[in-house]
Amino acid sequence: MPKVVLSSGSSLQALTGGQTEFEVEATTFRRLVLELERRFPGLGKQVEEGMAVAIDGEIYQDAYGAELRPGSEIVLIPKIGGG
Amino acid sequence: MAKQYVLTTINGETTEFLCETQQTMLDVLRDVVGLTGSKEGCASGDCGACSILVDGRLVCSCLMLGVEAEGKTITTVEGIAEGEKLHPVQQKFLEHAALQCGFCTPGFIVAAKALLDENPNPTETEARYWLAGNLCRCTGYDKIIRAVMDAAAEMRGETAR
Amino acid sequence: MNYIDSGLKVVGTRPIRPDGVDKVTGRAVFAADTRVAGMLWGKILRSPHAHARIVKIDTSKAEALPGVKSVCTAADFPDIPSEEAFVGEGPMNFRDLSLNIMARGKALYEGHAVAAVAATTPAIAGEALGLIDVQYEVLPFVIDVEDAMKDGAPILHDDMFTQGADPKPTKPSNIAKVVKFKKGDANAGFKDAEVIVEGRYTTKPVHQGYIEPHACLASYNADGQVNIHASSQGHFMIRAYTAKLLGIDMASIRVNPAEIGGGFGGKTLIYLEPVAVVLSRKAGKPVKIQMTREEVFRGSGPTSGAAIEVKIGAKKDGTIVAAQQVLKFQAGAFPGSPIGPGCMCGFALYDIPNVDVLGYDVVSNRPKVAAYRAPGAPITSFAVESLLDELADKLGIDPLALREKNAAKNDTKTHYGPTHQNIGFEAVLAATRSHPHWKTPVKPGQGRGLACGFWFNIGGESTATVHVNEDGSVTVATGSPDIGGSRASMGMMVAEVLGVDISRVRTTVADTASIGFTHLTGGSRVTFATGMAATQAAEKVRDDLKKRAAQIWEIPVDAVEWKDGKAYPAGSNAGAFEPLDLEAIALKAARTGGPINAEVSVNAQGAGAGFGAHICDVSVDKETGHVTIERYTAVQDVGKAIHPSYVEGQIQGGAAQGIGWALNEEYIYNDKGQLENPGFLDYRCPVASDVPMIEAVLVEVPNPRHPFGVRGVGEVPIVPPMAAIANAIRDAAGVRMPDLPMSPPRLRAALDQAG
Amino acid sequence: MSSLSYAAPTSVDEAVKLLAGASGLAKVLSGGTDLLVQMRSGRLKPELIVDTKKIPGAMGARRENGGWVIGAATPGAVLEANEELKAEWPGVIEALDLIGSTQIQGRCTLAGNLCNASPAADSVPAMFAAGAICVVVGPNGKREVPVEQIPAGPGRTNLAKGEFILEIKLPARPPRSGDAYLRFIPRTEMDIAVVGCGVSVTLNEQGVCTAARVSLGAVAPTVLLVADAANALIGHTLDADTLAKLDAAAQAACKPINDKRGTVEYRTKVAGVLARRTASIAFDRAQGKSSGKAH
Repeated sequence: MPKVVLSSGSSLQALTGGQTEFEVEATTFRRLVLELERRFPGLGKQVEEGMAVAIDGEIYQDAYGAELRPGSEIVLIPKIGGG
Repeated sequence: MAKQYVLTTINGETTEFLCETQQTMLDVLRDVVGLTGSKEGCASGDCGACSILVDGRLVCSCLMLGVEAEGKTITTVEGIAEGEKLHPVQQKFLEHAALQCGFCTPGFIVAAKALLDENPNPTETEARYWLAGNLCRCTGYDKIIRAVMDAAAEMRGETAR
Repeated sequence: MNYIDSGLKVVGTRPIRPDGVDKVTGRAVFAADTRVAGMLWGKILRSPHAHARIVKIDTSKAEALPGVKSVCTAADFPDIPSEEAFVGEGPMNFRDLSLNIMARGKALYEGHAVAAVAATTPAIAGEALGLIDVQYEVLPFVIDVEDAMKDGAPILHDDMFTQGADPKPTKPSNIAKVVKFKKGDANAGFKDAEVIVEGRYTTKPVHQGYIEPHACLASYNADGQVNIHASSQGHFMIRAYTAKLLGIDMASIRVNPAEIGGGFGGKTLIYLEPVAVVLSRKAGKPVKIQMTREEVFRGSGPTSGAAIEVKIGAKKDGTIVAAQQVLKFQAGAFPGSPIGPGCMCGFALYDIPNVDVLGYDVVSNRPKVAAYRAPGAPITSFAVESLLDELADKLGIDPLALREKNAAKNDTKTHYGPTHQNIGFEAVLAATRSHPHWKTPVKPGQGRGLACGFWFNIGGESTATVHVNEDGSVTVATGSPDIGGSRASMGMMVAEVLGVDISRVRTTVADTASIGFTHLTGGSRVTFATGMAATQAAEKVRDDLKKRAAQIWEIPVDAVEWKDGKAYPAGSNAGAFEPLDLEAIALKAARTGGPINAEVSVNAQGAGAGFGAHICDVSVDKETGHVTIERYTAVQDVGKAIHPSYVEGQIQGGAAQGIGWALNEEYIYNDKGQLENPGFLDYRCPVASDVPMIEAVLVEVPNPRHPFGVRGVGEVPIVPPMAAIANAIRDAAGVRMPDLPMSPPRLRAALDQAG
Repeated sequence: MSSLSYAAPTSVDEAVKLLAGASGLAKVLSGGTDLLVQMRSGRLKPELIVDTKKIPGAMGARRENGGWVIGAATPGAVLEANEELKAEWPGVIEALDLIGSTQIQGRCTLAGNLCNASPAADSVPAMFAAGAICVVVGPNGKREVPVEQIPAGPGRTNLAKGEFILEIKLPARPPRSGDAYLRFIPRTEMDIAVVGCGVSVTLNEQGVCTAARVSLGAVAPTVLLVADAANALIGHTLDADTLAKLDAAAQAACKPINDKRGTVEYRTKVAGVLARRTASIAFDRAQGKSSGKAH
């Protein structure tokens, strides 16, 4: 089961009742977001609209199709803009 | 308000225009005569993007009234090349990638031409102080100075130093 | 397909850019250079107060002035509910964007737009502004970030509660958001440390300083179609934001990208376009608005000012075991400072087991902050890289060795989550150590400083088309505005794939109606993402060319080979036919299926992070505090330099902006919160005589996720300079300068204090 | 719409009649590098502009009984190219040359810099030190006024309505004389002086100073002529003690304000530093030793 880590700390913890690491059954990023919304209402929406995600170290800004392996570590981080 | 008739020479062409007294030479070039090569970066003489030559002397066109052009010989960036033959400064700016966004480039081309007309063999320091009135935010000036020095060398008939 | 290390002919050379001649002859058309028949001149009335309630706006006298054709205020703009949608750059809140473009109910900073007029001449429009009567109720204001955080500070937004605060706040606050990043256990780490250094650093807001003021020309036609001619870092962004703010279908808005006179992040949002469209709709005529330089300084967003506390613990051998940072970023009138990247970038360069970073996004009565080249990273790295210099000094270790000992490598886990992949920091440090600048002893009386910098670089959506013209020449079009020569690099990648000479490839920037969506130019993404789309489009065209040759020769397509710009019959058919070049195939295009072109859209993933190290030698006039930059070298991993001259140009330009940020750039306010230096005279950007030649050293550790190994280069170079100069000043004059800018009065005062 | 008219008279009388007869605000235009900036920002709304560049005598520099007469409308770039004038009055010409940029030098003038009456004007301390004389023309004819009597306060002069400066005279130079001007700016170009200092000295054969004038800019509402600083030099060579006294006298004369360009404390200290450095260049030049060009 892929492991999800909340790294931008507190602002999302409010939605997960303080949990910062948990496992989610999902094989694609799309499925992960739906699972997060189901388990922690509001979290999926927040991730969908304003977050980027690092899957096994690589940053995906917005890729539904990105595959998740059972051992994947997924970290949620603020979307990165540029100047 | 009554406009004033002005007869002058711009880039070798006899040019006449009407302008209001408070219109600067930059306003006239861009909004009346239609030469938009000279740019407005500040309208206070602090950025040099509007540099032109008046009777061969380098000035900011934003700090000169349009009515003062009467009887003068004006050169803008549009008049630096001879037809399609670029001035060495223009050619070297391209070869050295001495521009990125290109907004300050017209001012630098006119200022560099004026420099080389007066000092065919400037040192790096002389070139930097002469061009200190032309602000550039993209290049950090390195390639601009190299292009000017290379153009100077070519105009003196030497290969680039 | 991958071209890394495959004997490139065009990529890596230095051709002249296709748009170059227009720019050196003054023919290039920037936003303010266009005029159309019947055009009106728009001007914006701006609040003279730093914080004031707008009680009443009476525009009747202005409307009556002969020559005035339309006037508008916030009443003419839809009141957008607080909806946060991510379109374009960063999580842009469209309610805030609308309120920033035209104040509604409250002016939140001096320079905040409160009304606008359009008239037949600029002089009349200017006079009309003087006839608009705005009744203000002046309120107390706050500018400094830490003052804005204090209890009892004037509150800008009564409906703003700190997001991410524990417990959930009940009182409105100027703190918009709190962000935290943790790795390991910082407290335990500090107990384990043998040496601890701490520091408090502050930076002032600084402006991007692009020489072209914002300008646009908009026309609203009777059928509701809108045409906009404007310069920006993203014409698709202009279309999206204008559509959102005015409730117009994007299909009804066409934005034509003028040449852009510099942006550096400051033109990744809009200020004028919706106002020009509204004025045009009310007047039934095209309207042009052009900011003056003073308006650019009073009304457009700088990057954040900040206060940073940082603490680092290390073993005697220099191994860093713990790091902690508290960052307070000034966001200006609306939330949205780069606090996220600010928290992430400082320690991203190093492999530190225990890290704790806390960040605050704080509003204050200053223009809404906009992105400025690696937003947030230069600020946090000024603090971290200065403190590392103190640590090296305390440990008696050479500053470069301290970086080498702790440098992040592939598979180093960052404190904000991701693990570094395909990075070249070690190669950068090696190139720095072997560079003549580092190896030559410092001249007597001078000091040397070293500092490093990191930026993620982003990918994202881009579209590119490649057309083979009837004569075999090639036209490339992309949706990316070209600020620093990207048209050249696009053409070079296409020429490489097709095997043709670069002189036969011309690249243009297509408007929003002529090409697929392309995210804005920013985040150092264009050569990476748009380059990827252009390369794939060229590959599609190459495959089509092979298919056409196969048809001409009546052989299977897999029996055709493409080499050096020609189709060759291969395998059993080798030598059977004369090779066909683009011109020959294009001649037969009609007979073999029609026009030969391809459009590719990508959402480019795998943008390679960039690392840099800068060496700076300075001399200090101890009697006046004046700092002279004597020598400057910037080493940076660029993945693969497509056009080396423009890569060097990005590095030199970023370093020069960093030098300005370090030494003399700051906003100066009077006691009424008004800006006293809104111009290039007293907002002191570096001039040509202030800086030496800046040597850019290109280290090429290819990014495997790009066909040519490209990684972004534009933003890293602005990150190291401030600390590099601060460290050089400490070495030259023995004083640590923790506050920017390190201007002569501050340096002289520090020297006097140090005795 | 306030109307603005422009005239370019070709005689002094015509210019004076225009200026004296103007009902609204009338301003003289020679270089315009201050006037146009103030008009553009709305700080100044003149109704008449009188361009002096076509008035005989307003352009060019000529020798006159040992000294120089400089046309008030002569741009800095023209004077900078005059090797003879620059050799005799390097301080005045360097001061003028420091104003703004090359582009500004194509237009700005000594008289314009003086009449804009900014306390931080670059050429004015050098003209004060040089003891320049202004030839003022106006409704009651021509009069000669020492340059230090022109500025009245920030942006104000003592010229009466209808008066303007036609020429600026630099007096004849006794042998073993030298002048210099230095300023402090945060950058290397393009800034307004945070502090400016002009020094002119005459020495005897032994290098002892027999005459001196020291002037400071940007440290008071107008450019200052600092008698105490001059007295610190007169009768001395430029030894350490004299330098220290000069430094102290310069600092004592300062009545600066805190503004966007400098603080009181900083300006005062740097005034002392510049006084020492400027004096040493002036002394070198008086002894025929060429001294570093001020940038």
